Amino acid sequence: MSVNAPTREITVRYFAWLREKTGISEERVMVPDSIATVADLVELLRARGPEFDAAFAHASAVRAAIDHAHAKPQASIAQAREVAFFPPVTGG
Amino acid sequence: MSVNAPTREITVRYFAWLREKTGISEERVMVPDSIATVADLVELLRARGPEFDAAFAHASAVRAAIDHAHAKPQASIAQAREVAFFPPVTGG
Amino acid sequence: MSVRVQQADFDVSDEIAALTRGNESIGAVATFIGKVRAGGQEASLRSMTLEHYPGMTEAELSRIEAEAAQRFELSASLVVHRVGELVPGDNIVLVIACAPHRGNAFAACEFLMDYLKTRAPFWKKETSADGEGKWVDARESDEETAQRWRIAHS
Amino acid sequence: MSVRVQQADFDVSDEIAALTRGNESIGAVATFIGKVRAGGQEASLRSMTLEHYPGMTEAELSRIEAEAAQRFELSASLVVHRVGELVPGDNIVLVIACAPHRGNAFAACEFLMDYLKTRAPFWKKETSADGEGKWVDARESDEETAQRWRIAHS
Repeated sequence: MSVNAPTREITVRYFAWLREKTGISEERVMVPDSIATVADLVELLRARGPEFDAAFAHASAVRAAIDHAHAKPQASIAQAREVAFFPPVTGG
Repeated sequence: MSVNAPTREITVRYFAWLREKTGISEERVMVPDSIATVADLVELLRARGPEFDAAFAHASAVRAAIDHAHAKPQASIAQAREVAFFPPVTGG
Repeated sequence: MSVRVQQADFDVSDEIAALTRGNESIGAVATFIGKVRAGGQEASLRSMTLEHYPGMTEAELSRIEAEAAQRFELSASLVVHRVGELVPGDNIVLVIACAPHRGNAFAACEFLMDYLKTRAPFWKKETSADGEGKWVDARESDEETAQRWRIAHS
Repeated sequence: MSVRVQQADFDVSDEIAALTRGNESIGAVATFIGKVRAGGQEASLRSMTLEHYPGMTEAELSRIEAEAAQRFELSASLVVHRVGELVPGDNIVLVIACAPHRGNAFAACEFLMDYLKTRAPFWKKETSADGEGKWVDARESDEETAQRWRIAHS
């Protein structure tokens, strides 16, 4: 990131009850460069309002993916185009 | 068995290469009461001719069943109506 | 629970539909189909002839199936085994095990195949491209595989 | 090797025929079908709605399938998962694993299901007879079952 671009835009997606609690399935979020990891992004999102705060309240019940691959809270989002949040999967 | 019936008749069946070697798929055999086990029956059958002797030459390659249930050489054939001989099974 | 020995082919969709119809407690259907292979060591295989012991086959398969049904609490199950002359690509055997959950369905399907392989009175004779016939030898590995279920053999 | 996500039902006979056609090295076809259950704790289930993450689902299923194909030397495989609203008795998922011998076919089929259950981004919402909706909780036992294959999770 250059000094002229202290933020970048990331697509954020929500599934299952995270989608229901936030009321959003997909959005474009301006993310400051200081936001380095999935966990940092969660803090940024929670600060946006009570529905986001509630959706992420139980960190152990929320999983994340970066660009269609499972990611841990500590994973870097420096190169991320799309970050998704969802509960543990229940397919099959 | 009463003393008036020192022999009984048993159906003997042969499958796969035992059928081919003996040239028989099914026969009725008069079995003296002294023939008590599957192994005894094998000895009786082997004595009937070279094709039977050859069919049973490799005892470890021959399996037996009494009345449609797997049986060991030591199994009693006192109550048997039908005894079958065949190689180890290869279905599935 | 049923077993069948037949010359005709089977249709797995039809068999599953018949087994599961009206039974909404079934959440898992594990199926195995064994087929006549060619290629590899069987490169020259022209056909395979399946012989069996009528009467004992059904009795033995029923015993194996009853054991599986009880051990794995199956909702439904089916074993179909073909006999007669088959060619590479043909189906030989079909096993279906239905249970509420997948663990028991998978285990029962494997159990049924392992015991069928070592207990059910079927014999295969292969005919090679040059017309020569050869009885297939039993594989010791099949016996070892079946032993893992630790049932007392008669 | 292929994966599909679809609303429509699948036909297992058709899928097996398409996978095995012309491949005479296949001696074993292991199949699993997961279905919507009713009865027991789900006695009041009216329907189940399957949501997924388009794009990631296909990517994740393809990763799981490629791992299975390599690990178990599969001749062919298929994963089909339905989405949308399903009712008790409906099919949810189909997994087919084809290999020369049954050991690898069975193991691959179980492996595919275990990883699909813990990795593929699908979520189930149950609607009960009284119209109430409830997201299904993930089962810890599924995670434990998947762990037995000892793959490093990301």
